[in-house]
Amino acid sequence: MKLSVDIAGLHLKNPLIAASGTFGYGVEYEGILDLSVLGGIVSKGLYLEARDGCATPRIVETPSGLLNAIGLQGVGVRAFVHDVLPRLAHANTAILVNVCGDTVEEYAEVTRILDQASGVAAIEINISCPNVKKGGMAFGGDPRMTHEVVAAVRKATRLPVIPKLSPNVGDIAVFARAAEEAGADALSCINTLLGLAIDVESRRPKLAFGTGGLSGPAIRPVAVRMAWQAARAVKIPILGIGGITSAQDALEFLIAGASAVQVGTANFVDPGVYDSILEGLREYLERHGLDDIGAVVGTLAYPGDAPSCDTP
Amino acid sequence: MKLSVDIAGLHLKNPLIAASGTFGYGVEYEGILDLSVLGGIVSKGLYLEARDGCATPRIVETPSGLLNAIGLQGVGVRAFVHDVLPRLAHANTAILVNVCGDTVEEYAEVTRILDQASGVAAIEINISCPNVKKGGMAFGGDPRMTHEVVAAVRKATRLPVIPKLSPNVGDIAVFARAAEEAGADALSCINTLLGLAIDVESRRPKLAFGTGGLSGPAIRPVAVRMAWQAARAVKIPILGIGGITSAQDALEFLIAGASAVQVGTANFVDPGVYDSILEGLREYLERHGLDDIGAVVGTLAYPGDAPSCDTP
Amino acid sequence: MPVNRHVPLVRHEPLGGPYILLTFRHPEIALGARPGQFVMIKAGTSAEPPLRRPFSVLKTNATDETFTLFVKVVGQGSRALAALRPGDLAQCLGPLGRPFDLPADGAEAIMVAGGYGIAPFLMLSEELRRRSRVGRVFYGGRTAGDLQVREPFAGLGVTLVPATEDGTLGHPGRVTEPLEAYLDGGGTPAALYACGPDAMLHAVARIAETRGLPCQVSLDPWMGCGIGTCLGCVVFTQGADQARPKYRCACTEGPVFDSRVVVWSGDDASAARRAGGRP
Amino acid sequence: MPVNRHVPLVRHEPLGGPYILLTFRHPEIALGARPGQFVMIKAGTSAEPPLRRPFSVLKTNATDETFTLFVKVVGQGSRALAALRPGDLAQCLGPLGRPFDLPADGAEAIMVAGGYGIAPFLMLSEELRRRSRVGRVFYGGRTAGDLQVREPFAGLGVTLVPATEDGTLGHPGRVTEPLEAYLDGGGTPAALYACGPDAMLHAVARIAETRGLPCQVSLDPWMGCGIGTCLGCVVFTQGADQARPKYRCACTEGPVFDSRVVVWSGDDASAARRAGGRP
Ligand SMILES: Cc1cc2nc3c(=O)[nH]c(=O)nc-3n(C[C@H](O)[C@H](O)[C@H](O)COP(=O)(O)OP(=O)(O)OC[C@H]3O[C@@H](n4cnc5c(N)ncnc54)[C@H](O)[C@@H]3O)c2cc1C
Ligand SMILES: Cc1cc2nc3c(=O)[nH]c(=O)nc-3n(C[C@H](O)[C@H](O)[C@H](O)COP(=O)(O)OP(=O)(O)OC[C@H]3O[C@@H](n4cnc5c(N)ncnc54)[C@H](O)[C@@H]3O)c2cc1C
Ligand SMILES: Cc1cc2nc3c(=O)[nH]c(=O)nc-3n(C[C@H](O)[C@H](O)[C@H](O)COP(=O)(O)O)c2cc1C
Ligand SMILES: Cc1cc2nc3c(=O)[nH]c(=O)nc-3n(C[C@H](O)[C@H](O)[C@H](O)COP(=O)(O)O)c2cc1C
Ligand code: FES
Ligand code: FES
Repeated sequence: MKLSVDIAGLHLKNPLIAASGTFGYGVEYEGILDLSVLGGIVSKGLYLEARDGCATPRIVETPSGLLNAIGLQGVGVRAFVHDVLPRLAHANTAILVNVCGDTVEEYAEVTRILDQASGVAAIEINISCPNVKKGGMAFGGDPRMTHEVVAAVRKATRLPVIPKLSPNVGDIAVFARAAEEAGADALSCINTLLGLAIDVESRRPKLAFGTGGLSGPAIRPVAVRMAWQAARAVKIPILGIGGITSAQDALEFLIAGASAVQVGTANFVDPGVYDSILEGLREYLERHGLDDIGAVVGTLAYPGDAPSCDTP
Repeated sequence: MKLSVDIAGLHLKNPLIAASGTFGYGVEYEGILDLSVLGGIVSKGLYLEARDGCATPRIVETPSGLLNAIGLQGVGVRAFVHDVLPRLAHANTAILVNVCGDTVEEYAEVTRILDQASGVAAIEINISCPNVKKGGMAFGGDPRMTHEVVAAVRKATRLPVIPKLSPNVGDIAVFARAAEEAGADALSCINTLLGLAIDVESRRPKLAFGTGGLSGPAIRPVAVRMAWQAARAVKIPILGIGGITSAQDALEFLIAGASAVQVGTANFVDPGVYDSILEGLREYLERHGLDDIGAVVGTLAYPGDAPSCDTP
Repeated sequence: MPVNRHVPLVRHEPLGGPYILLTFRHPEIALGARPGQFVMIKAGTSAEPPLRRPFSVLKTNATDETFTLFVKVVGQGSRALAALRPGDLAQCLGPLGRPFDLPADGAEAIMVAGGYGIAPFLMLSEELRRRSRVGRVFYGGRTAGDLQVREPFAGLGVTLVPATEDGTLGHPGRVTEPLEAYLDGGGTPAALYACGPDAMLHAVARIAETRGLPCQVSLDPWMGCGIGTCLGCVVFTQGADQARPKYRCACTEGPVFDSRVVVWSGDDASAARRAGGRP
Repeated sequence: MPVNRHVPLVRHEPLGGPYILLTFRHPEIALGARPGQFVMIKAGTSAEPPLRRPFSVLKTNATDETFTLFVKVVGQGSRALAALRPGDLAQCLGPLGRPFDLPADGAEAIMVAGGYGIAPFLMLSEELRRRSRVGRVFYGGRTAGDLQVREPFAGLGVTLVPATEDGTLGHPGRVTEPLEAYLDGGGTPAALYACGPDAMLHAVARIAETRGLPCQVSLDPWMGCGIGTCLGCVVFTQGADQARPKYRCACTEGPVFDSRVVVWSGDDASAARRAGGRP
């Protein structure tokens, strides 16, 4: 049975990737989880320099979801290349790096440094973090800026380039096409939805930063819809993200048109989630008489105009 | 203790309104619930003519949420005025009517008919239903169209006009301002988020229509954020909507800047929800030494630039 | 009139397999429920799933003001109900829906049940008895374990004819087989009543049609509210009086429908119930 | 090394009020947990709340490979844990975090606990005993009912000094009062250990500072993962070695910190714990 997928020049032994910011740099799992069970890992977002991130509280639970404003606390790309990458050399899983920047030039510079490093399988461009004042949404919320950032990163590396799109837009297809035209090899859909939770006793936001990014099962229907819209809008492959906790959830994204998926919040809930998802995927393929996970990708039978509204 | 609110020339005995499409035409509750406990009721969306609505399945549960594609099944505005309004004459609560249209002219025509009827307190303009092929999002997803529809409805009546905004946009402030400029008296924020749930066994959408509108507690953080953004963008009052099930939830919207709130999905879960919310609001005001619910509206202390990211 | 209450669980009686009897105290349902009516209920403790679930009233007890549900545990909602302990509260609205109409004349009333579809027929049998009418129940399921509610009928003088697909109890095969045999043998009922899986309901409807017998079917589409506001439970119907097919709420205009008005095959109504993903 | 397991509940011992002892089977924690370490645990049955919750290991039993938590029920997560029945499963990762460092010399070790902050001190006391060190526990709470874990210490030769704000047990007032009285009276401990509400931790830290005593505090910020990946538990710290204050993960670099490195007042760390909304 074939679970491996090859997308954008990237070989994944299975379609399960740990989502950025929910799996640290991977090394945190030493001794807890055998990283080689994963198809890949996306690092926590990295800038040129180390960042402190947001004040606390940084995370609050909401119904079936999580609202976070971490603010991209991180060690900076050089420390990552110098201290972290070597420790992942034998992880035997694809290492994708989530690249951030306050300016287009910073995105490109961080990418150049990673391009020179060994052990990086692909660049994921974070143009969709809602929790930073500069960069982030400024690039992900405007198709022209999206094009500009992706093009700049594209020029800075031969590695596969995978922009991560924001759900906080009107029509994600527009952004998907802009990224494709700028030379993206694949698209990650989606980042967190912008949300606000208020402590009614103190009448202040529950998060120190104010607003935050909503993730978890609560957003899955929105995420599946956007991955589906993006997949229909472009020819490059899609990495589906949003609320995945089980094989069923992962299959929703694959059937909607994603070639692989990323698991985020579920990493906090259960470090053992990958084993159960993989087992579920195998069981599903068997039951449906399929021998390649690729055979389910994009197989959604979407209703034509009937049955629909105001028919008959 | 004052729970009543006066917004947009509309008097509500308390800030709790039943949201459109989740309370039928109100008459369904005869014998189950004393309608006079509500501040108001928004009718199911009405077109000029009766509509069959979408094929079934029309509703599916998602984590802490509900995904629906009813497709505005309804009796049509004339039948509503002739058969339903009289039955609500003694309901002793404000009756708002949710107006739909395939064209700008239809919105205006439906509004004119309601303007002539007696017993209508206000017009809510539904420019945000994700579950119809024409109208709906076509108007709610484009600021110019939003302006056009609202202006046309404004011209068609002396009743308060309350456009209901869609969350499926990039920046809701843009739409809020467009509606305000077109003469809106208040804004309802928000309608459902566009979502997709897939039955992985049949590889078809769980809803016959395909995509649907996501509601319920799952969307509350997004809804509170948007009500807050809209409130900061315009001078007219906001009706907060999205995932309200308790007094705490309602207070989040009020504190964020909404002058009143609408309760939707919770109506299906518990017809007795209004009593518990009202009790909770009274208890809260008492505990905080306030004697007017208006005193909490817009009191959110939103953090300045510190504490925030990358400080210190 | 339906009444919304927090109801305490009074009795918790596990039957074989996924089946369980749950008894709650709710005066208005205990006194007012009629055969074929249902309740919308949710374990008060659980946030998930968000909505209440519809269950037919199996029986009522006016003396201690309780009613009993016959629940098959198939998913989250029914599991949460089955997990309740005596004293725990559930949120319950009822009685709801249109009950069965009693047969016009005194002839025998035939009830056809599939799986948990037996639920509404215990009260109907009691009602028949009260009016000294004769009743006969054809009760089908996959295997003997699916036919959990049998004894109570004996006490009501109702003949119960079991049928199981695996032959472990009564007639080996579909429940409609002994039904047709009985009718061929000269049985001349006043009316047919059916509750169970779609395929069975449709089959019974056809049998009634060919023999010109009135037939009432109790449908179980997915339901969100139970009172006609969510419009999620609609069933596609075509009455002789109707110009064209239209949607009707199964919760308020049903769950009991005249089998002739239900638009059966390859149509939206079945799509609705298909989504119900019959266990 | 922390190990992730589905652990069966072995024993369920309700104490007074909101307090309860829960014992689970988990070999690696039973054998490997050290004083001050914690676990991330969630009732296996509940979807809500989404995340696991951190709890200190109260005691371990190598023989039957179990560990015990002292849980105060304050919300959804702890309520779901308290609702578990023996045999039910929970998802549990542990042992986690940096344990207490033992005092340098043989002098007395003083532990100051507030409410459920007593939890880590039972194992610390056992450890002290194993090394034949002397221990003394100052145990404070609002009322006597909050001081649930007392007997076990007696057996360890540890002097336990209770204090309650309402005077229902031991010293009437703050727990830091008998502590200071004891130190004024000539008590010369090797080190102070504190676990409890922020205000108490800060007060103890000040006392330690003024008297030049080493002090370790166990913080309990909100935690999402327990292994350093969510970055939600960070505490604002300023070490002598550090150029400027920085965030540290309480789950991996803590929960035990040298009281001198914690940036205490009106700062982000306290904001973090304030969000914790201490019960
Ligand atoms: C009027 C009416 C009366 C009913 N009476 C009874 C009764 O007396 N006893 C009883 O056990 N059940 C009865 N049902 C069915 C019962 O409502 C469903 O089994 C229940 O809603 C399932 O909820 P769940 O959360 O446990 O399962 P879910 O998690 O909602 O679903 C679990 C599985 O059951 C399927 N399912 C969900 N809803 C239905 C449905 N309405 N019919 C068939 N399959 C469904 C789902 O597709 C899924 O495959 C009745 C339904 C209706 C509409
Ligand atoms: C390292 C560590 C060790 C701990 N050891 C224990 C222990 O041995 N026994 C014990 O009873 N508790 C302990 N706690 C606290 C425990 O984790 C919280 O009480 C628990 O997470 C609350 O979860 P909940 O879902 O029940 O409550 P929630 O619904 O999450 O919250 C309910 C109330 O408790 C408050 N709360 C939430 N998290 C915390 C927290 N971390 N500290 C204080 N208040 C909080 C909330 O603000 C809210 O007011 C420890 C915490 C940490 C970080
Ligand atoms: C605590 C937290 C931190 C995150 N940090 C990042 C990040 O650094 N870069 C990024 O692109 N996405 C980040 N994300 C978004 C996730 O990668 C993912 O897109 C999102 O959480 C939706 O997936 P999920 O519902 O499975 O969590 C973060 C999410 C969470 C919850
Ligand atoms: C079944 C259903 C039907 C709805 N129908 C309408 C409608 O006709 N017109 C409208 O403006 N909004 C409609 N809505 C949206 C609600 O009014 C409300 O905006 C949304 O559900 C969010 O609120 P909630 O989370 O409290 O449900 C509908 C929602 C649901 C769940
Ligand atoms: S169940 Fe809601 S309308 Fe029938
Ligand atoms: S709890 Fe997640 S990083 Fe510490």
